[in-house]
Amino acid sequence: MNAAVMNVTGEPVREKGEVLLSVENVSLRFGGVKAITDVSFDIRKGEVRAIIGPNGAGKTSMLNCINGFYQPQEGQITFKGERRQKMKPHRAAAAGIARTFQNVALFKGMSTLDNIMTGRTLKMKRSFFWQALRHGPAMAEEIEHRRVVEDIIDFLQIEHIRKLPVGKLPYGLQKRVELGRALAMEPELLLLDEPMAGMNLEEKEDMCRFILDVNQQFGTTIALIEHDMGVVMDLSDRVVVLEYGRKIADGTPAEVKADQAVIDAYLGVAH
Amino acid sequence: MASASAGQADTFPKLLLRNSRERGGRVAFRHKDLGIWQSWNWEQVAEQVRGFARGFQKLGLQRGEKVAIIGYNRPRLYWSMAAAQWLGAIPVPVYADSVADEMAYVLDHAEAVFAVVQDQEQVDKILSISERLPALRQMLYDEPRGLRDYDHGKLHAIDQVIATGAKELAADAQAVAALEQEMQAGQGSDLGIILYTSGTTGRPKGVMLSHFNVITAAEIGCQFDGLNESDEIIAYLPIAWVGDHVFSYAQAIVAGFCVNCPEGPETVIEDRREVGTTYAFAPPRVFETMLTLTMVRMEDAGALKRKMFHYFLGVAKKHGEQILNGEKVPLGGRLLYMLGDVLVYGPLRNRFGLTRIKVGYTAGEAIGPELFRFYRSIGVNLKQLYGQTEAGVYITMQPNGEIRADTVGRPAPLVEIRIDDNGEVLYRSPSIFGGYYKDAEKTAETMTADGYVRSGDAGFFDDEGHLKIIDRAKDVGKLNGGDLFPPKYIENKLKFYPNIKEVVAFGQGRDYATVALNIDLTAVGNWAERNNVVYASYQELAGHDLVYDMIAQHVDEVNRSLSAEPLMGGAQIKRFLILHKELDADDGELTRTQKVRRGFIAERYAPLVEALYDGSQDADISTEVTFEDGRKGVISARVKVRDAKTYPTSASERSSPARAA
Amino acid sequence: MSDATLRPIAGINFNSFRVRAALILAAVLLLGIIGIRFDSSGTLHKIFVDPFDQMVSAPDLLVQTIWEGLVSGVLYALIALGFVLIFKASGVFNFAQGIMVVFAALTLVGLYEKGVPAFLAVILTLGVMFVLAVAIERVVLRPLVNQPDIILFMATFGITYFLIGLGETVFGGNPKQMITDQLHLPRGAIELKLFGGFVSLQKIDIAAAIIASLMIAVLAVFFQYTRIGRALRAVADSHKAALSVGISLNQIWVIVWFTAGIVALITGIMWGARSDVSFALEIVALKALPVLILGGFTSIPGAIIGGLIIGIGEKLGEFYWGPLIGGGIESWLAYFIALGFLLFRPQGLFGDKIIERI
Amino acid sequence: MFYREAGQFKSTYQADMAVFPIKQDRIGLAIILGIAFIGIPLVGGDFFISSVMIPFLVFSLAAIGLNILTGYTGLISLGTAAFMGVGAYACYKLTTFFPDVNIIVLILVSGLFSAAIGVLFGLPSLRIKGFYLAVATLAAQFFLQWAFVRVPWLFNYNASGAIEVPQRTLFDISLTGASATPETRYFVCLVLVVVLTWFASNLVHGKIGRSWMAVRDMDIAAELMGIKLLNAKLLAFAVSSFYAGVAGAMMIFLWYGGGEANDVFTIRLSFNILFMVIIGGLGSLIGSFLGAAFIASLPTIMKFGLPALGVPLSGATAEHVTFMLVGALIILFLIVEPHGLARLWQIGKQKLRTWPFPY
Repeated sequence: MNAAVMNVTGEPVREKGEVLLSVENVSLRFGGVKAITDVSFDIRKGEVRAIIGPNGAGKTSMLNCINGFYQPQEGQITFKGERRQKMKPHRAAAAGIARTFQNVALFKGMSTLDNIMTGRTLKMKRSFFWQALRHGPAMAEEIEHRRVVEDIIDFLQIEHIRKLPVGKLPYGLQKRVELGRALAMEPELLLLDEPMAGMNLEEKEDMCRFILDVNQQFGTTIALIEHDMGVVMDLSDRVVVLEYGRKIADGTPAEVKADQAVIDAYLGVAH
Repeated sequence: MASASAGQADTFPKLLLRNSRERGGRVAFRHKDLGIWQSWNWEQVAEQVRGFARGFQKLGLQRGEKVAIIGYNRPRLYWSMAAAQWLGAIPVPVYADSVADEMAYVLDHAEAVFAVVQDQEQVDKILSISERLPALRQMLYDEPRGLRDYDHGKLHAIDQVIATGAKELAADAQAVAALEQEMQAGQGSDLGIILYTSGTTGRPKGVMLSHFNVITAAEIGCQFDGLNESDEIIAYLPIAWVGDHVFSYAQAIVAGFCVNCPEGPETVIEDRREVGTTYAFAPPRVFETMLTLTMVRMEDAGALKRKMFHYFLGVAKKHGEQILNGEKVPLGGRLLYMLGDVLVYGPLRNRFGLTRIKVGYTAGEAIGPELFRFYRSIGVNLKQLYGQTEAGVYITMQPNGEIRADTVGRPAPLVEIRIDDNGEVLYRSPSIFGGYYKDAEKTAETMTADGYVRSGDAGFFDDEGHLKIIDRAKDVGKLNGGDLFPPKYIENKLKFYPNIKEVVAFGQGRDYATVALNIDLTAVGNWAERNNVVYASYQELAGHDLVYDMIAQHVDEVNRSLSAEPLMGGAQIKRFLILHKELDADDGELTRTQKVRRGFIAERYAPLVEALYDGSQDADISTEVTFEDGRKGVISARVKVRDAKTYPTSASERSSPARAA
Repeated sequence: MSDATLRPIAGINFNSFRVRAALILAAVLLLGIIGIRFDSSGTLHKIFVDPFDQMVSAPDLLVQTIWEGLVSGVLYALIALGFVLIFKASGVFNFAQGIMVVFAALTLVGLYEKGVPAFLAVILTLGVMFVLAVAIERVVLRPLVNQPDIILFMATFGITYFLIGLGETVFGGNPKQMITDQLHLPRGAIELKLFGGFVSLQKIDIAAAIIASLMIAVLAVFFQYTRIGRALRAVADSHKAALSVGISLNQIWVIVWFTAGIVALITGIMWGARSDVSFALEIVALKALPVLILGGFTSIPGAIIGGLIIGIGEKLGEFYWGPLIGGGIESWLAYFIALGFLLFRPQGLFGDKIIERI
Repeated sequence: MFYREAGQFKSTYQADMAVFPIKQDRIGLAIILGIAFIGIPLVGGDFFISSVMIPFLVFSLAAIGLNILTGYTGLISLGTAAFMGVGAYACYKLTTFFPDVNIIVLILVSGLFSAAIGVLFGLPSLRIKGFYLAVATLAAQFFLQWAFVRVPWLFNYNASGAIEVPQRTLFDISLTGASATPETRYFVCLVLVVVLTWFASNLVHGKIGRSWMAVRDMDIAAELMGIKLLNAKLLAFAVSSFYAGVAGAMMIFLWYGGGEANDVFTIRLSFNILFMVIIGGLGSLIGSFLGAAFIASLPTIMKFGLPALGVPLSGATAEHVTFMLVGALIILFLIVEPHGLARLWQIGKQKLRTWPFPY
C-alpha cells in the first residue's frame, strides 16, 4: 500500500469564515474601578481565538461581558449580526454561546451524566405535564438527548465516571465534564476560561486534543483564556493580548510573540 | 459424531443465515457502548454481514484473499470475519497489542489485502508499516474518532461500507443473487480462518483451519456442556486467539448464543457482572486476581463479618465441591451450605459476575488446586481444559462429576490421544488443522504420518484415564537409568504444600532425583509457634530437625503419589535438603517473575548438590548475599541432607496409553 | 487569579430597578389619588387619607405610638444584637437567640422564687448562661464545625427545643412575674403634656432605652479596646486572622455565645418587666428576624436601627391601618416592612455587599 | 446481601434511566406498597391507622413538597405550614362552592390555590438568597396565619372560627366527615401520596429536576446553561406549595377534621416539616418519608415508650421532657449524620450491594 496515499493530510488549512462576534469599544467599570477600557476585537467563525494577558488584565471580565454576565457601560458586542449592549446570560446561552469557568462551576450534587444533560435544557421542549408523567413524549425526548450526551461522554472519554457525582472527581476530570456540559449546548461560540489551569502535563495534552477536536470535528468557534504560552501558540489561530484592561496586541501567535509591547508586558515576565 | 448441520450449513455465513431464519429475534451480539448494551438480533446481524459482504465485494475483495482483522472485541470486527468468509476470503485475526514489527510480519506473511481495524491507533500502526505491506489495498476502521482528517481514498468506515452495501442490495436484486451465489459457493472444507500462534520461539506460525474444523470443534464444546441459544458469553480475550475464536465466534454462531462485547479492557469485570454470563472463560490469573482481591477486601471488613466469611468458606471447603459434584453430603452440612450460600457464596458469585454461570473454563497454564477448589466450592462449575490452536482448541475436557484439580480431564469427544515414548502427547481429531500457512516444513515436523499432531507437551494418563500434563516436552529430562525426570512437575507437587515456598529439583544426567527447597517462613513459623519450636532466624528454623521431619513427610507423600503414576515412578525423590537461605531474585536465584533458575542455583550451591549425590549427611556452604539495603555479605551454614523413602513403582508401565473413543 | 471580577448584584442594574420601583410607587400614588376622587364608599380615603388626618389632628397619639414603637424596637434590637454577635463570629444563624432571652429571664425569676436574693440570682443566671455557652460550644458547635450553614442552623433549632423543654421542666410552664422591684427598676409612668394631650411614658421603658444604650456602648468599647474584642472582630473577617491573634476559635465561640447570653439576660429582664415571663415570648422573639433582614446579619448599628424602624413601623401600622383590615396585623407587618426593604437592598441596610465571583 | 445484580443489564436508555434500575429495589418497593395497601389495613387497628399512619402520610407529602423547594432547589422556606393552610382553607371554600364535585378532586384543586400563593411569596427569591429568603418566607407564614383567623370569609363567618369538614362520598363510601372510617381515609391518603410521589419522582428525575438542582448547586452556571432562574425558582415554589397545599387539605379533611384548623398551621409545624426534610435528607424523596416517620413518631414514641421503660412521668412533665429529648436528638442526629436518614439508607443499601465486601 502506498503510504503517501493514506497519509494524514497534515495540519488542515482552516478557512476562516466571516466575523462571528465582534467586540467594539467595550468598557466595563465596577464603581470607580476600570476592568476593561475601550477594547475591540473580533472572533471569526471556526477559529480558535486566544485571549492572554497578565493577571488582572480583564480577561475573565471580557468573557463575562461576551456571555452577558456583565453588562459593559460602553461599547457594543455583535454576535451573529445581532448588536447589543446588554444581554442576560440565559439569552446568550440561547443565542449559542457556551462557556467553562476558571474555577470549575459544576453542579456538585449531580452526576456527570446529569451535569451534561443540563446542557441540553434549552433544547428540551416537553411541557411540565409530560415531564410529570415521564413517559411518552417526555421519555422519548429524554432518550433523544441522552444519545447526544452519550456521544459527548464517549468523545471526552469519561465513560467510567458517567454515574458518579462530580463533586468527588479529580480536578482534571471535573474540567473535562465541564467542557462536556458546554458542548452539550452545541454552541456556536465556546468560551473557555483557563481550560488547563491546575492540570498535569498529561491532562493538558488530553485537553488540548479535545479542544482541537471540538474545533475541527464540530466546527465550533472557540475563544479561550490560557496562561500556558506553549498551549496558546499551539492551539490558537489568533491571539488578543490584554493588559490592565486595554488591548495591547492582536494577531497570529507568531506576530504577538514578536510584539515588543507584549514581550514587555507579559512574555518578558518569567513564568 | 457427525456435524449435525454439516449437510446444509457447512460454513459460518450459512450458519448465520440459519440462525437468522430459526432464531432471528434472539439477541446475537451486545456491545456496551454509549452507556448501554447496544444489541443486535440474529436477523439484524445477518443483514449487517450481508451488507458488509457486499461492501467488501465492491471494494474488490476476491475469493481466497486474506483479510487482517485487528482490534479489541467488537461486534463489527466479528462481523467482518463472517463477511469475509461469505465471499470465500479468509479472515486473519491479529493480536492487537503486537508491536508494529510483528504485525508487519504477520500481515505480510498472510498477504493480507484488506485490514479491518478498530481505531485510529491501529490505523496509525498500519500506516507506519505500510511500505512493508505491498499487498494491502484497503483499510476499514470501526471507530472514526480522530480519523476525520485522514485521506479516505483507501480508508473506509465500517459503518459506511455496510450502509453502502446494504443500500445497493436493497436497490439491486441481481446483486443480491450474486452475493447469495458467492456464499453458496463456499464449502465446509474451504479454508475458514488462519490463526497466528504467538510462538515462544521464532516467528508466529499461521494455523490454517477449515470451516469444518472450526464447526466441529465448536460442536464438540457445545454438546459437551449442553450450550444452547440461551447462553451468554463475554468476549474479552484476544480475537486472534483460538479460544476466543471458537468460544465467541464459532460456538456463538453454531449454538446461537449471545456474544457480549465489553466497553473496554478495563471494564471487563464490571461488564461481566452486568451481563451475568452463563459461559465463561478465563486464564488462571484472572481467577487468582479475583480471589486475592476478595481476600484483601475482606481484611477491611468488620471482625464479625470476617469471622462469618471464613467460617462459611470452611464449610464450603468441606462440602461445597461434593454438593456441586452431586455426591452424598450429610444433612447438617447441606443446611449449613445453604445458609452459607445466602450469606457468602451467593453474594460472592454475584460480585464476581458468576451468578448465572453454567460452566466456566480455565486453561492456558496449570491452576493451583486451592484456587480451583475455591471456586468450585462456592458453587461455580469451573473446569479445566487442555487445548491448542492446532487442535481447533479441544484436546481434553473435564466431564461433569469427574473434575480434578490436578488433571486436565479425558480426551474430548472425537479426539484420539497417544503418548509418545518421550512422554509427548499426540492427538488426532476431525478438528485438527490443515497445516501451517506457507510453511510445509514446520507442518511436517508437527504432524505425524498417521495424522497425529505433536503437542509439544509431556503428559500421561492416570488410572482413571485422565490426562496429566507434566511440562513442555523439551524440558522433561532423563535420569541415567532412563526414567523420565520432569523437574517442574516434581517442584509443583511440592510447592502445593503451604509449608514449602520454593523447590529446585535436580536429576538431569544423574542417577536419581533430589530436591533442595525453601520452607515458607509464615506457614512454618505458625506451625513452630503452635509446637513450641524456638527459632531466631530463617536459617535456624530451616535447620531444625522437627522441620526436617515435617518436610520429610511431604516428600514422602509426593514420592508415594509419583510412584503411583505411570512413567513417573523413577523420578521419586531420593534425597532432599532445606536451603539455609531463601532464594531471592536479588541474588539472581529467581527470575523477576519468581521462577527458579535451576542452572544458576546448581552452580551457586554446587557443594550442596554434590552432597545430595555423594551420600554425605551434611555439607558446608557459604554464599554471598545481597541485603535489602544493598550491602553484600556472606552467609555460611552447615546444611543437613536427608534421605527419603521411595516406593516401588506400582502401576505397570503402560505401553499403549488410553485412547478416546 | 486576580481578575476574578466582582458583580455587585445591586450595582449595574440597580439604577434601573430603582427607577422602575419609583415609577411603580408613583403610579400607585397617582392611582390612589385619582381613586379617592371617585371613591364613593370611602375605602381608599380610609387608607390613604384618614390615617394621616388622624396623625395631624391628634399628634399626642402619634407621639405615644411612636414612643411605644421605639421601646419595642429597642427590645427587638437587643435580640437582634445577640443574633448578630453570633453570626459575625461563627457564621451560625442562631435561631435559639429568642429562646435564650426567655430562658435567661426564666432562670432569673426561677432562682429568685427558690429563695435566692435578686442580685445573686442575676449573677447565678450569668453563670448559667456561661455554662450554656460552654455546653453549646462543646456539644453542638465543635462536632459540627465545617458543616454547611443549614446544618448549624438546624442545630440551633435543636437547642431551641432543648431549652424550651429544659426551662419548662425545671421552672414549670406557667407565666411568671419579673422581679422588677427587687432589681430596683423603676415603675410607674411619666405623663407628659404635649400637643394638647397627654403622652404617657413608662419609667421602665425609659430605663430599658437607657440600659440598652449603655450596653451597646459597653459592647462598642469592648470590641474596640480589648484584645478579645479585637479578636472577635478579626474572626468575623477571617478565622485564620483570629488564630493569629492567639485566641483559639473554640474560646471565641464560648465568649461570643456568653456575650449573647448576657445580652439575652438583659433583654429578658427588660421584656419581662413589661409583660409576663413565659415561652409565649418565643413568637415575639421571632420579630428579631425581620430586624435582621433590615439591618443585615453582620451589622450591629444595622440591628439597632432596624429594630427601631420595625418597632415604630409596626406600631404605626397597627394603630392607624390595622383596624381597617381586622386588626392584629402586628404579627406580620414587620416581615412585610423588611421584605419591602429587602427588594431594594438584598443585603440589608448595613449588611456587607453580596459579591458574586465566577 | 440480597442484591444479585449480575445479569441485570440495560439495553435501552429507558431502562437505564429508570428510577429503580435494580430489580431487587423494585421488588422491595412492591413489597412496601403491598404492606401499605393490604397489610396495614388488615393488621393495623383504628388507632394505629388514624394516629400513626395518616399523620405519617400527610407529613410525608408536606415534606416532599418542602424537599422540592429546599432539598432540590436550595431555597429554604419557613412557611410550609401556611401553604398547607392555604390548601386546607381553599378546599373548605371549594366544598362550599362546589358541593357536588368529588372531594378528592377538590383536595387536588386546592393545591393549585396554594401553588398560586406560593408563587406570589416566591417572587422575592430572585433577589434574595439563603437565610434572607428563609426569613422572607416567614412573612408568608405570619400573614397567612393571621388571615386564617382574621378573614372570616375563609371560614364562612363561622362564629367559632373553625371550619367543618362536610361529609363526602365516592361510590356511596364516605371519604370525609364523621362517618368516614379510618381505613377509608387512610386509603384516600395513601393513593394521593403514592400518585403524587410518583409525579414528584418523575419531575426530579427529568429536565425540571436537573434545572432545580443546577440552580441549587451553582446558579450562575445554571443561568449560562440557559435556565431562567426566576422561572425555575417559581416553578419550585409552585410545585412545592402545591404539595404542601394538598397535604394541608388532607390534614384537615382526612385527619384532623376541621375544628382546629386555625391553630395547626403554625410556625411550629413549619419547623417540624423542615426538620423532617433535613433529618430525612435534603434532596431525597425517600428521605422525606423517613424524616416524616422519624419526626412524626418521635413524640409518640416518647409518650408511650418512656413509661414502658419504667420512667414514670406526669402528662405535662412528659411533654417537657419530650421537648428536651427531641431537641437533643436533633442535635445528636445532625452530628452523627448531617446528610440525614436518606444517606444512612444509601450507605446501608451500598453495604448490601457490596456484601460480603465492606466496600
